[in-house]
Amino acid sequence: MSLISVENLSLDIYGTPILRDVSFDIAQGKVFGLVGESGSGKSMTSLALMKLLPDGARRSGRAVIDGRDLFALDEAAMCAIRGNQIGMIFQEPMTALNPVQTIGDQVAETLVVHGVAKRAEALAIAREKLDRVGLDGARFPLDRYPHELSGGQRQRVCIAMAVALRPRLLIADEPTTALDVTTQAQILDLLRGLVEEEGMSLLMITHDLAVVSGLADHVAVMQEGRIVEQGPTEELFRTRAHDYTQRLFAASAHRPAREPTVTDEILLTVEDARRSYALPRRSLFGTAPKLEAVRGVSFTLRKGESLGLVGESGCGKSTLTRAILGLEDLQGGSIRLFDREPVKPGMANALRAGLQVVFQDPYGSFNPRWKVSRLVAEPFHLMPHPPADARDRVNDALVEVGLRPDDADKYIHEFSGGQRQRIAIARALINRPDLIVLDEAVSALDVRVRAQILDLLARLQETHGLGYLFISHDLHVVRAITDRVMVMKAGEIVETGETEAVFANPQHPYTRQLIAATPTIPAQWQMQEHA
Amino acid sequence: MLGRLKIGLAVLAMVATPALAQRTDISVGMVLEPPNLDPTSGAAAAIREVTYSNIYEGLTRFGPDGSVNPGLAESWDISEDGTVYTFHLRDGVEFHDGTAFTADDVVFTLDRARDEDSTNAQKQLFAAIDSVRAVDEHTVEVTLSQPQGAFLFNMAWGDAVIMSPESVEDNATNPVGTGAFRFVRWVQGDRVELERNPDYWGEAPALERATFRFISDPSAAFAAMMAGDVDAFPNFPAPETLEQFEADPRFEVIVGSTEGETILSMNHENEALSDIRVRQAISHAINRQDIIDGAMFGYGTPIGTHFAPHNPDYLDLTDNSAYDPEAARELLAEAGHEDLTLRLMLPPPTYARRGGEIIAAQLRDVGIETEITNMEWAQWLEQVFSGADFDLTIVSHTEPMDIGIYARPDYYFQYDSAEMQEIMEELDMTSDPEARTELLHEAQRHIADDSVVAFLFQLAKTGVANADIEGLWENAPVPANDLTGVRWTE
Amino acid sequence: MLRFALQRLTSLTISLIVASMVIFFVIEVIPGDPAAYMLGMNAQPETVAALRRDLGLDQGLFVRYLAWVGGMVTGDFGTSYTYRVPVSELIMARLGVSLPLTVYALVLSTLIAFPVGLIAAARRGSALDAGIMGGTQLGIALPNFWFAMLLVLFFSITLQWFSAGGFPGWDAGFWINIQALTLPAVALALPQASILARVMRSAVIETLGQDYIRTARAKGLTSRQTVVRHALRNALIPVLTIIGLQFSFLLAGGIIIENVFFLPGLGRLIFQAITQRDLIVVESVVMILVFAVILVTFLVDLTYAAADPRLRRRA
Amino acid sequence: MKRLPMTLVAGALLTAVFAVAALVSLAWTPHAVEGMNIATRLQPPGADHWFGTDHFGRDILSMIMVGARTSIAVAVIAVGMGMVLGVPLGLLAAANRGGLIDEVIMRGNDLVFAFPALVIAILITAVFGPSAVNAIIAIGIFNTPVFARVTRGGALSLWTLDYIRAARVAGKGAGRISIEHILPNIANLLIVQGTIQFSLGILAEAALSYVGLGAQPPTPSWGRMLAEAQTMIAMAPHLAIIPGLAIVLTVLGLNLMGDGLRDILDPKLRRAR
Repeated sequence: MSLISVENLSLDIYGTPILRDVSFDIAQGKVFGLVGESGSGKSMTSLALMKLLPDGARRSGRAVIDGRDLFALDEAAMCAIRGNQIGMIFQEPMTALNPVQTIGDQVAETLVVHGVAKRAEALAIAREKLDRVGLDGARFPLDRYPHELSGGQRQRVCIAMAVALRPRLLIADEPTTALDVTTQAQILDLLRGLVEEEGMSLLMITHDLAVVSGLADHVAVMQEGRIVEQGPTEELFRTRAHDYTQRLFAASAHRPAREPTVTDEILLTVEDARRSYALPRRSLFGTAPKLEAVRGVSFTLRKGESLGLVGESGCGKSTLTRAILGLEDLQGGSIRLFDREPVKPGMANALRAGLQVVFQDPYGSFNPRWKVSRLVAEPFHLMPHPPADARDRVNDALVEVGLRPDDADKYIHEFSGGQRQRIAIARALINRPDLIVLDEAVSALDVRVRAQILDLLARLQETHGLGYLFISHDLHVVRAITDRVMVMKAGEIVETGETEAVFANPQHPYTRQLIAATPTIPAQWQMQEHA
Repeated sequence: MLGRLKIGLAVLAMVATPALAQRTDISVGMVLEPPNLDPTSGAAAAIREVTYSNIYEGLTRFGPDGSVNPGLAESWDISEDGTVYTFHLRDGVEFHDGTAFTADDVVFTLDRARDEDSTNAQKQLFAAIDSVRAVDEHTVEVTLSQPQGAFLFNMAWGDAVIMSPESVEDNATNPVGTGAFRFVRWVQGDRVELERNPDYWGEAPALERATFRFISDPSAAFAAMMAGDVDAFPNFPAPETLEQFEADPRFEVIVGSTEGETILSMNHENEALSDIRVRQAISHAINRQDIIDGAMFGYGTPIGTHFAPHNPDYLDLTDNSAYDPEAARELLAEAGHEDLTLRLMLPPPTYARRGGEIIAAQLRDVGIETEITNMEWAQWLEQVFSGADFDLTIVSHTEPMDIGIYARPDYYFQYDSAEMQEIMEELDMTSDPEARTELLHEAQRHIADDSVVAFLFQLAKTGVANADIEGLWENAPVPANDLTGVRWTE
Repeated sequence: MLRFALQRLTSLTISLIVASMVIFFVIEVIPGDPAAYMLGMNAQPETVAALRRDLGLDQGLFVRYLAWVGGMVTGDFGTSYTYRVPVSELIMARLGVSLPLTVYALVLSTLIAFPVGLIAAARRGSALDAGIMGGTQLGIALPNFWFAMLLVLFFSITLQWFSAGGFPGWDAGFWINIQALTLPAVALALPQASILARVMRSAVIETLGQDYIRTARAKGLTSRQTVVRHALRNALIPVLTIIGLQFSFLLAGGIIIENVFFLPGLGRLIFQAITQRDLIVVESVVMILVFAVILVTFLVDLTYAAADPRLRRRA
Repeated sequence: MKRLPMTLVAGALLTAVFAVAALVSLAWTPHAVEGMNIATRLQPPGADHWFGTDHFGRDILSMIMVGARTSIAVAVIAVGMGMVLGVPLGLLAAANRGGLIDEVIMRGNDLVFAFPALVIAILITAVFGPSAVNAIIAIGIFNTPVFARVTRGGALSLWTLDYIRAARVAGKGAGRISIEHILPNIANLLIVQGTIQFSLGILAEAALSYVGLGAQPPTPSWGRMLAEAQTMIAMAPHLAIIPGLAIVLTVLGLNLMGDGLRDILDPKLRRAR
């Protein structure tokens, strides 16, 4: 039987249509997955259910729970339902907790505001709930502050808070997107367990098809404010009736066609690279402890080769990347370009010209006050003299990445995220470098855009014989685009090998753990694609 | 809510309202706070305004009209040749700390003032003294090196008050004298409190307590008077508000004279100003009445020379330098100074600051540009007065009978006239009153004819007091707020 | 927390030493001689020289600096040239006016600003908010000396509810002094309250935009509970900074107000001392003021750490 | 949605009134500013003198117009001085973030902040004598750390952005990046801060002239007009009220304009509204 039934939910914000006729039912004790790309309206759907919409929102439709229409309730009645009947957790655990309150107080608050318990009693219940979400009392006493916990631990606190009153519906809005894969797997396990034990329903909102495939009983696919297709998970995954669903699936499983021509010419040599940072002193007189971010990393990268570097946050890959880009010094070992010149902050411009980079954030990668022509041309600074045909080369580069020459006269805010990554690639290409570092270059993109960018990268590699150092936390992507892969953990490379070999037959336990934790759509469901 | 607030405020206000009864206390406003309370080691007029005749007394004392009367010396004899003064001291006088007042205290005081290490600001008052001797406990004999007509006058100054060796060290902060009031306390920056001296040798004052409050801001002074925080303000700093006090039956405006000749000083070292025609031009360019009206709101008497108009020997020479811009322009043309720029340094008092602006405008009318620099007293003293680094400045010379400054070639206006010096030397030697008058007339005419400076006006003493107070001095022969004769009439 | 405090203390000491040098050597070049000032127009040069000896002004600059700094460490600021009393006594007496005035103004300003800022934040975008914001703009634009003038004209001269100024002294009773300080405190507090209310409003609004506020709402807190339990404490941090700055501003910034109300406070002491070239008093008061600012900043930093657990371990 | 905020319009209008008055005063004033006429002093506002006359019989409207020029000139130059000194210091500190230079600049900043501003202004004028130039210097000194701090704060958040890293990868040094990338992107911040400092400068100039430390006579200035008028407030209230209102309205105009500018220039705040 259905716990909550949403009927014809439509939403405008300041006159801009956001949702249109969204209808779905969530059954008691079941997991309902809501999938879509960014901007599809899935988060707004959940906020509409909680009646926590931003200013200027106008809503129509019904959301019936126990025969009562949530949308008809006044604010006081809604307050009684939030946290009690419906709990909710959000995407960003780092900011979802009040930094100046202890975790115990924050969990207990749910109980106190609903008048279920006085503070002392509420704290006792909070203890139980924290234990339940895997934060044991010995390591995580109630008087811990949020900043003392990791992202995954904070998300557990959020879950404890949301389920403290055993709500009948839990809404989870991208609860694992900001987390590492192994943490993600644990949180998903926790959610799955809670649904089973407590008998509550879960509305799981995510962009990741693989996550829902492993969790949801029912799935709805959203596009531009509408549900385009919904049904039981396996059935929907197998049939993919709607065109959009099909494209989404295709993109998420996309692997660019590559014919790598790896040469023997060595582009980059990293030998026993070491780098550590001083941590705050623990005591007044002791020496400051050190964080060894990179602990003796060695590898080589050849021309035409695509080398992957995977690892979870804090493994040292950012530090290593900065050193490879010549932005920071090493404290031990060496990095050499073309097996000759050492890479360091003061290195010669001519050498720098051989090495370019594409960053993750398509929004922070460009000076908003410059035109595209100037942005793309910036690496010409590395030339002794700016080339006479600079403008032509900018145009060529834009065409090469799939944009138009007249885009050069626009400002960056006129472009979408995917287009911006194309411009970033054009900028990286403008000096005809030999090596491009792709630092999480596709991580911020939606699946379909990501697929296109990966195709572009594959094509450019072939035409220019580029070497790629492809840094990512996303194993799917690394598997799709690299020839060899390195797995990094705690400052060290724990496993290196041909990409397919590593994925098919991981040697190091950590590699195995990573692969196991990565959510995948069951292979047999995917078979349908070729059928 | 607002109503309640009002009631609350009213209650607060009532707490502050003093009870209505015959009052024996007074709160006297002063513009400047005395830096210390020892008039024998500081020039500030404020020291005298608190202490003179209230706390300290001298051998002689000034009356409200400027006459010299017996003080701690009951009487005196002067030798034939005028060089030996024998003072007969009052009997039974005690200092506030209980020590007896004797001839030794007089000897101590006069010797201290003459000493090499003396820090007396008016050391020249004692310059004529050759020796001081205690004849007996109540008789002192002072021998002068030469006769000095003004000796008894000099001994009446605040700088010549008698102190006892027992308390002199602390007099700067805890003054001990023989006067009708005792020092109670000094809240620095705010007020000095005095109380009646029960052991006073003379007639007991009507007031039991007196408080001097220091309010430098003219508008604060106005507000304090209006709000009744201060009962009397003998030297009220905002003449423009006197009209309002006059119209208000609660107050009485007391206008009297001072010894302050206010002049536009000129530096004779300046090439242009050393030319008498330029000095005359400046004098003619100035409209005194405009300055008196504009700066002092009508309070002040025009002067044409450096002498107090209330003095019987005064000559009215204002016509010598009557307002005549045409003549001024001609004189300047004659002197070849048609475009002259002069620096005008202005010390803080209103007469200087406002008067300076008006003079600047008047000089501009005849073609003299001025660059005004406002200065604090300390800087003025250093740069203008000691350093003679100025062209024009405005200042009121408040010492009584100070025409002698024109005979001092090193004085800041650098006026060196042999004739004037001769006149003054002769004056010093002369004791015949008629001859003295003649000499004084000659001196007045001389400096007026020479247009040494531009003579502006005699500063008025403009005070405001509660209409129920009587006995305040009308004039200011010396800076003083003698409270011994002050009483409330209701 | 202790280490944090010690570190701040070290940088505080260095700041004080640098400040003392700047203060002393800048102030000593002011033209004008205290002895000449004290002795006036008729004084003879040897008399002035005698007084300079008396005051110790004949010693070298550096010797006097060392004597001054050395004395300060033991709380001895030297002796005032003009008043001839220990500077520390003068300062203590003046602090007896300036400190209560500052605290009074600060309390008033906080009492006005907190509710006003909160209401404006809670009703942001409403006519009430627009009115409050307009009013605070006016308050900021008001020169406090002009405002003080109007207060005196209205409350002292016309209505005679308050005395026009002056300070009876603490031995005259508590309320009479509070009454004497009320108009000056209001004149000082209103512009400050306007600033504080605006800071309060924007801090609360910014906090209300944080994710944890949404979390709290999802727990079932009403919007009022959210503001009180979550927004307020987090918004307090920027507000505290401003209060700290205002404290020092008010302590020294009362100069003009102290003149208008003829209060014997620190501001007037320094003003008077500059006119009289009582440089040792000027130097000591400026030093005290700088010290107060640095100390308050230090205390505010410590309060931050108390308010925000994230800062407790940070270097 | 491109409507200008009301605050900006109102503020700009108010500011413009005074700016225009100041400009016009260069060529024309209703009466000669220095023309004294003791006979017609303290006249209330009327047909001949719209705002009345002062204690020297000068025309108050003319003095307000020229006074606007004084105030604006002092404030503009002082803000300019603060920017010219403060912005490079802030950029330098940010480029050197965490380093010794950064530390020294920031501690120096704190130290200047620790000095009571009005007292220092009084001291400066005690050393060099009161004048408009010294008032500018005094105000400018206290503007410097404000701009240094704002610049550093804005620059620090930019230094973490990827386009700065991209510029470094393109071989650009810290100085070049500061000028090419940082400065244009904190310009909005500086404009808003500049407006605020400008209005504070006008207030500071008024306070300094009020205590006699600003522009010297005969140059009219609002603060000194207030100081001269205050003892006459009971008999000629217009004398104290008109210059006071001039200060309040100018500062109000600038503050409103600053608010409005921030609303349209700072996208972060725009979103929060």
